[in-house]
Amino acid sequence: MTEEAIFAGFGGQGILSMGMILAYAGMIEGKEVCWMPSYGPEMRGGTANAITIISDKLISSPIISRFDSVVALNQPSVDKFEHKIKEGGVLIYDASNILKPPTRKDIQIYGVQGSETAIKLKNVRVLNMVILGSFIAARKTVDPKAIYKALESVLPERYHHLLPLNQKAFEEGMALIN
Amino acid sequence: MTEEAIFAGFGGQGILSMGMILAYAGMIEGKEVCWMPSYGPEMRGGTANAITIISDKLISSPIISRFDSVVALNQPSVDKFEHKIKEGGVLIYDASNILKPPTRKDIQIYGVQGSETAIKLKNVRVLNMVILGSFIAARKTVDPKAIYKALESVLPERYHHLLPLNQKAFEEGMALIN
Amino acid sequence: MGELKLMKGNEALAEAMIRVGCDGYFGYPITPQSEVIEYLSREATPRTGMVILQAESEVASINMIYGAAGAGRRVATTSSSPGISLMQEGLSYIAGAELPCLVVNVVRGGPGLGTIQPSQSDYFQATKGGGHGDYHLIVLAPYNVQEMVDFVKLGFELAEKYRNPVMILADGAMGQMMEKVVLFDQQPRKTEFPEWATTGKPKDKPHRVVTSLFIEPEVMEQVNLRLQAKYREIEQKEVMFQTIDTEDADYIFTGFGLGARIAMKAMEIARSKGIKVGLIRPITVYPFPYSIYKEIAPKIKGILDIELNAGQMIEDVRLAVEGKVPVEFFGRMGGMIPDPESVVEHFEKVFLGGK
Amino acid sequence: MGELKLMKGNEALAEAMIRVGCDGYFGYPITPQSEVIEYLSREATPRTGMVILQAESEVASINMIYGAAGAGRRVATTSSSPGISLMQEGLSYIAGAELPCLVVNVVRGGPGLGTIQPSQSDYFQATKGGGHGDYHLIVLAPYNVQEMVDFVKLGFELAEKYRNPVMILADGAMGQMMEKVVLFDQQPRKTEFPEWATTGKPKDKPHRVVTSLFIEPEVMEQVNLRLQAKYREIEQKEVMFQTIDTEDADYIFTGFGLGARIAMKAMEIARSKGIKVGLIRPITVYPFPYSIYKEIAPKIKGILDIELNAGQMIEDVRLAVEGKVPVEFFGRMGGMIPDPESVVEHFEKVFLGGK
Amino acid sequence: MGIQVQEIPINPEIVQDENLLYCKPDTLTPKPFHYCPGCGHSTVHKILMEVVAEMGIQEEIIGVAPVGCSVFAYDYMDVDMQEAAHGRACAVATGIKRMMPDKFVFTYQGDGDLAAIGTAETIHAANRGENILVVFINNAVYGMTSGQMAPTTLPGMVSTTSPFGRDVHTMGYPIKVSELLATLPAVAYVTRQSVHTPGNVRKTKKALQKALEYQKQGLGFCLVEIVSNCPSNWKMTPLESNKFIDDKMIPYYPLGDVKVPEVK
Amino acid sequence: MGIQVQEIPINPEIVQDENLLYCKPDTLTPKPFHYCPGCGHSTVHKILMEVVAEMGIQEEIIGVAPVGCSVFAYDYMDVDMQEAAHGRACAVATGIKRMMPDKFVFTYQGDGDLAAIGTAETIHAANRGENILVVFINNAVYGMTSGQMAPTTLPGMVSTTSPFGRDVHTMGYPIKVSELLATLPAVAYVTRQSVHTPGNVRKTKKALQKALEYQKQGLGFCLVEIVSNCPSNWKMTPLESNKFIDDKMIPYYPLGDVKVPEVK
Amino acid sequence: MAKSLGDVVIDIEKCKGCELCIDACPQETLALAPRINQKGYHYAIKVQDNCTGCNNCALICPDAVITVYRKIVK
Amino acid sequence: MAKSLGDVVIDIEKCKGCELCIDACPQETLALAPRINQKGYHYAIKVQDNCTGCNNCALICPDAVITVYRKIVK
Ligand SMILES: Cc1ncc(C[n+]2csc(CCOP(=O)(O)OP(=O)(O)O)c2C)c(N)n1
Ligand SMILES: Cc1ncc(C[n+]2csc(CCOP(=O)(O)OP(=O)(O)O)c2C)c(N)n1
Ligand code: SF4
Ligand code: SF4
Ligand code: SF4
Ligand code: SF4
Ligand code: SF4
Ligand code: SF4
Ligand SMILES: [Mg+2]
Ligand SMILES: [Mg+2]
Repeated sequence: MTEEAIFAGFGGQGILSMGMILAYAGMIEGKEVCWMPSYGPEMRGGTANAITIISDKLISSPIISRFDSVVALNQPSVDKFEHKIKEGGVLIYDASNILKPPTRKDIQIYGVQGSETAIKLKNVRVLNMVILGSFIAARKTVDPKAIYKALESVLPERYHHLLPLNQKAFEEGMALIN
Repeated sequence: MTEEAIFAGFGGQGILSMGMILAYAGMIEGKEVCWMPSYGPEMRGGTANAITIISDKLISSPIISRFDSVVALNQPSVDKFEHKIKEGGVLIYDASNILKPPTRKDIQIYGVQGSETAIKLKNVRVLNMVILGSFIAARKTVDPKAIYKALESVLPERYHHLLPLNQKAFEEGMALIN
Repeated sequence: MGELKLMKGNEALAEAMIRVGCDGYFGYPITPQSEVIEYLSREATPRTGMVILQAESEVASINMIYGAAGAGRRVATTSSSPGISLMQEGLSYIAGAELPCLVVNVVRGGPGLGTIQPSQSDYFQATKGGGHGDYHLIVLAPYNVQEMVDFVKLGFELAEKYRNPVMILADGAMGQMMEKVVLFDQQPRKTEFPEWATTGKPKDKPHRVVTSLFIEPEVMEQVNLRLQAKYREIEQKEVMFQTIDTEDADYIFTGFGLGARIAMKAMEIARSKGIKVGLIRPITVYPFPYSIYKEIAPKIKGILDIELNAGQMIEDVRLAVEGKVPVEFFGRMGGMIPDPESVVEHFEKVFLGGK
Repeated sequence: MGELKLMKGNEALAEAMIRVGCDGYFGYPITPQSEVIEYLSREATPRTGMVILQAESEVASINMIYGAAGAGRRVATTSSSPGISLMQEGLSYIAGAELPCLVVNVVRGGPGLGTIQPSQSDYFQATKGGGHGDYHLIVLAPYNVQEMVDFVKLGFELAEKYRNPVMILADGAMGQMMEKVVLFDQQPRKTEFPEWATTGKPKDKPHRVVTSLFIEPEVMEQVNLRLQAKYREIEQKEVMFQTIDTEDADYIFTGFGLGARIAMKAMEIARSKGIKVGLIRPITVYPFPYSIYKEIAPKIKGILDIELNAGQMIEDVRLAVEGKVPVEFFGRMGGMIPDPESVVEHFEKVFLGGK
Repeated sequence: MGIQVQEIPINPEIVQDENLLYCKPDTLTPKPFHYCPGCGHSTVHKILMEVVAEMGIQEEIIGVAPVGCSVFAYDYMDVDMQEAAHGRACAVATGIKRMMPDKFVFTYQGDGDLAAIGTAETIHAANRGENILVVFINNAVYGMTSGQMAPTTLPGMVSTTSPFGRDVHTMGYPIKVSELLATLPAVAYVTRQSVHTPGNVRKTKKALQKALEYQKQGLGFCLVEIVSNCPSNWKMTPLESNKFIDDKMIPYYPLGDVKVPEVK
Repeated sequence: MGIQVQEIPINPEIVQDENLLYCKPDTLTPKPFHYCPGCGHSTVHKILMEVVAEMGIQEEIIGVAPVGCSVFAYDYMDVDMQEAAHGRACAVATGIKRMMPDKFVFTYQGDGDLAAIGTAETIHAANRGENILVVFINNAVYGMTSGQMAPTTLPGMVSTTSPFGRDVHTMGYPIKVSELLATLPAVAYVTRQSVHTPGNVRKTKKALQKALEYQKQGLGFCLVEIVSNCPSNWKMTPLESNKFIDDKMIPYYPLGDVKVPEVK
Repeated sequence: MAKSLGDVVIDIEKCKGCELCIDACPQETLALAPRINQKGYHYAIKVQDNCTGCNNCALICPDAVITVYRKIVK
Repeated sequence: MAKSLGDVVIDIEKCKGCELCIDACPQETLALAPRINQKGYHYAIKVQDNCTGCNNCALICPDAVITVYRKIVK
């Protein structure tokens, strides 16, 4: 099993931690993991992405150009990555934020109401957890339990009171798929 | 024919120009010539030397460690170069300046009264021409006429009134040999 | 065994510096390795008293390293390509004065300001050229975050054993990516310093001088001969490389660092197609593992070298095999990453006559 | 034909810069080449209006060169080993921005402060490593004062033809010695400047940008590919070397610059002993004349490479002959000069089984 | 955010060519700035190019971009430009100006570029009185590389390499570049300005114009320091960052002329 | 020269150990100086080592030699020393001092080394208030490389790279290092001295001693600039060179304290 | 006395929503739009019809996205 | 009043004949020797027996080759 995913969106949408939590969960399950953020001044443009690879085997390059799955939280990310998904792969996007939805027919596309769900939970900052929930529901890359454990490790102690909210957001996100 | 010579003494004794005039004379005679001064902070120590090579053929390295002929105008130069003369070579030194004269038996040694001759000519600065005269008399590397022509080219115009004095010094120097 | 963590290469490297008991770090920010000085600024001094100083430039950094290493301390600097170029004079001085220290180059694409994306185009600089004069850095090429940690320790050991600067030649990806890593335990900082270090003239012993100046050529030659003898010893004793499935191999893929990871994947793909490919990964790129290539050359049909540059290590591979087997190249430049499929495709084209 | 003069290498070089119509020189003193800036300070401005500026450092010099070359002007700098190391970042930028200019390294012994005596130990730096990134200088290796003059002209021609920095790789002896030299006539300074030069935005045309920054890896790769294509062209077209008596040779002596002069003398000695030795002297060391060695390898019994270093060009010779013939080395380091007799002695020992 | 705002359409009577009061100058390319929202870099780019347009010297000026957030200045400024190595803009500008003394030459540099790695090149260009304009953006941080301490970071100010605040005893004091350079005799004009209010934008523009006039007169080295912001790395909104300029930066870096050319 | 002088033998009554007033300090090695006759470098070496001897800190001090005529300082000064790359002595000293804050650290640098290529390292070490002593020999020329113009060469002064005299309009003004560095807040003590008369030698020695005392007290960066000579490259006798110091150098580089530590 | 009547045109797709113009406008003519543009920024819009054409907003706008018109009414 | 009587010992082989001591001596005690030493320099010698032991010559001697003695005569 190998999952080559990319998470992309505006800076501030929690893009990087989404991938990091997934990588952490992969590690908890004993897998090989690799997480690689975009870096440098292109970030001034306001976009960010993180490649996350989870595999049973040695991981080759941390930088790849074709993906099993793409999570896109803004229009530029949809535009940029839709065509980099392998045939049969998955594209998840936040339907609340996208004007021109993706059009490919040879992949599975999920437009989830991420932002709305987050607003419903009264905290827009959990958008990333909602979407991660949808991602896991769609891909089953790791067990949700590993995600919960990963969250504990990734979130600094002083934010641990937010764990239940994040878990809730994740669950809501899972529920958006099917 | 190849002459590999070194001229050595204190800075200010005209060591470098001695070799340069010889090289120039060689060039006038259509020979290959190469002149290489010592350089760098060892000159702070007050000594200077210039290797001068005149040859019918292509000249290999400008820096050599064994010589056909050595001109030594102070004690450290005698000490340093006496043992670097090829068998059968020549060592010319200024007898007025040396306390411990050279001792080798397998070379020709000329201790000439250079400084005294220069004093006699009322200009200590022509010491180098005196010695160069002795050198040419001993080695016959180039024709004295070439030396006179070289002098004209090497000496800046404004010093050309000194040409006769220098030529005189050279002749006196030649006379010191035999 | 130490802790298992998920860490960014740059931060893992910084953490390893703290744990190995470094006395000081002097550096100047540059992408893609600024996390090193940032991590150290947060973590190091409170934990071990390690001195962290942001220098005014890379020229200053490397000369601070010179001073601190000359005082017998364990010190390190890190930078990326343009910054490492600025250190070349200093590195030559450090090599000439035989001071142990650790220098990390998290390579980005050049020449010039280039791009900040990962590259391997400083191989020649690290292993051959760089500064002036005949000298060598010991150069370690990590291929995952774990080695970013391990080579800090190994690097200081080699540096101190040979009184020679050691370079970790990583690349932007090694610095930026997160992977699993096992950390070694905190080591105490040194309290005793080598005899040659300038820590204040010892009573009744000669004063110590750290210098690379030997104005007399006779003396300088002796120094050079001593350095060369040291390099021969290092070439004898410290070569490190990894081989995979070379026993039955018809072909060899080779590469260092990220190139090697890609080569490994490409090898898997090739094997899955029934082509018997093995792999050689130099771990020390100076000293270069010439002998393993030489040894294997008569047994195989070809070598494909994969690098993130225009082809640099390939010269060493060719020097090793002396034309006994064809050596071909596949590389991408400017921050582009070769993908394993294209590697295999290229391999098939040049060795199997595919088009 | 021009004037015949007896001139010091450094001064001949400076005179050639004036005569070739240089617009500017920016440099910093260092032994053994300070005569260049001294001569230019006395001679240049009154004669041609050439701008001479003593910079505050070599780092400043090379970046002034960048600016001036970017303005389309013919400009040069000179230095010696440690100073050239400080220029590595700048050189990489110049190569990346494809600016033509002339850089002279009058090499002294290293590493570090080393010695000021002649050496050839910056061969790797000049031809392979040096700065970061995949780039090449065109490197010319003069072996007498005449070539110190001629290569100034040739250097600018190549630099401008390829928009690439050219290095003259000389050594302390080439700079300090006096030899006969024929000077070419004064050329006028340029009054027209290349299209790409930043001389002020032309009306109704796009502005010009001199840069080596291409942040997008896709773009950077294209730039790298263009650079590599240029280097291949240079390797095709600009290789220069000299051979002597290679037709009947059983053995080849080889070397560049001063090493070649010594090799020539050693060849004479060997020939006088009845040993058939020929000589190959690379004139361009980048591009290196691989093909001549490759061509000759099957016809001879051995190659002896003579350098004033620990053995650097020998790697290129070995790459060329691919083990088809043994390549042995004789060198001195640290400012010591090999003498032709010892060269022959060493040759006899390694090739004729003499002891 | 909850408040409903209603967009008002433009008034076609006013929005007519003849009434045009201000628009982006021609000397800027159409490319949108890559800078973060509210960043002073783009403001300075804009007014510098306005001055170039107003003086009619677009074809006679050559700029030098630094390494720093403004590394792409040449993508926006529609004049001939060179991209210098980090810190070496003044050396590059020297090379250009010495070759073409009749052209205008300016550098545009950040505080890391000018006052850390470029210290020697800056001081020596100033000391030689190179007849150039140096536009110096002091934002008290390394913006480009994401927030490390700069030579101008204020005492106690937090950055990624001074996470406990700049400790002047180990990290040194913020360097007052204008005052330092003004001590050199060959420096003609030194002024410190800002662009955080419309009034300051006006003054800075005036200063830039003066400096280029002085260059025309051959008076020598001119430095226009601009106290600016870096909302992203200061971790502030643009408005907060402008308040920080007022409250903290200007008290340490007072605005105004530090040195003016002597009237001859 | 023609005058006959008669050497007078020593007076054995006076030349006795108990009457010894002055001899070469133990902190100098027996090696004879390689400097040219009358060169101030050796005078400064001597008094610096006298201070080290008198303070009893030979085992606690580490020196940094420059690249310049005093590159071999370590051959004469019998203390632990490092030879720095050209201009980088202050960076090297920073490395040493930060590792061993309890030891004394000094650099010894020429004007080319400190004020040309080493400008950035010097200014930043000063600005950080590195607790070191910088001994700065201002001889207005590059001695080691045989007489090129230095940053401190006087206006109109001839050197091999200013053969028509230093033209301040193209080559810049001589840099007043002491005054420049004194403006930095972390600099504790700056003084300009000379060694061309016995009285000045005494004062310089005092200044060196003070600086090392301040270092002991942890006051920060101390600079002792010494206006010195270079008879060889000035093409003067040592006596003429000392007169030149009086007549030309001191008027431009006035002697005395430029900054003294505040009494707390 | 001459009276001036102003108006502004904002290139909303290039606006980054920094709010500097809003803060600088003495007339409170401007505000951020509730919607975001393609770059993800809430952009500045005119919310009052009282612009005097004082030019403050354009001067301060880092992205040079404001064009100002002013009609001099005699 | 105490009267001091001085003397100097010069290491003539290390003297470089710079004449600084000669110039600095208030007593004109010193002069250059007509002969040169092994390094080629005319070296400093004592030519008058009037040294007061003021130490000026030693202070100024760049090469530290002068040793000074002073006897305090009460
Ligand atoms: C030789 C070198 N060292 C370091 C860097 C990395 N670097 C790029 S920009 C920068 C600092 C930018 O700060 P500043 O000059 O203040 O500009 P700002 O981004 O704040 O406008 C650094 C350290 C580099 N590109 N080259
Ligand atoms: C990088 C580098 N550049 C240049 C030199 C050559 N160099 C040696 S000493 C020196 C200048 C010495 O002048 P200064 O510092 O004034 O010392 P002085 O000899 O006058 O005491 C120079 C330019 C060098 N060794 N290294
Ligand atoms: S990082 Fe700072 S300086 Fe750079 S563009 Fe953003 S706000 Fe401006
Ligand atoms: S060259 Fe000048 S500075 Fe150097 S030792 Fe001689 S007199 Fe002193
Ligand atoms: S021009 Fe003046 S009044 Fe009109 S919107 Fe802009 S700031 Fe407000
Ligand atoms: S100042 Fe410019 S960029 Fe900022 S909100 Fe106003 S219009 Fe938009
Ligand atoms: S001690 Fe004084 S009096 Fe005696 S020789 Fe020296 S200077 Fe003259
Ligand atoms: S000062 Fe010293 S070196 Fe000079 S002449 Fe006197 S004794 Fe000799
Ligand atoms: Mg900044
Ligand atoms: Mg000096």
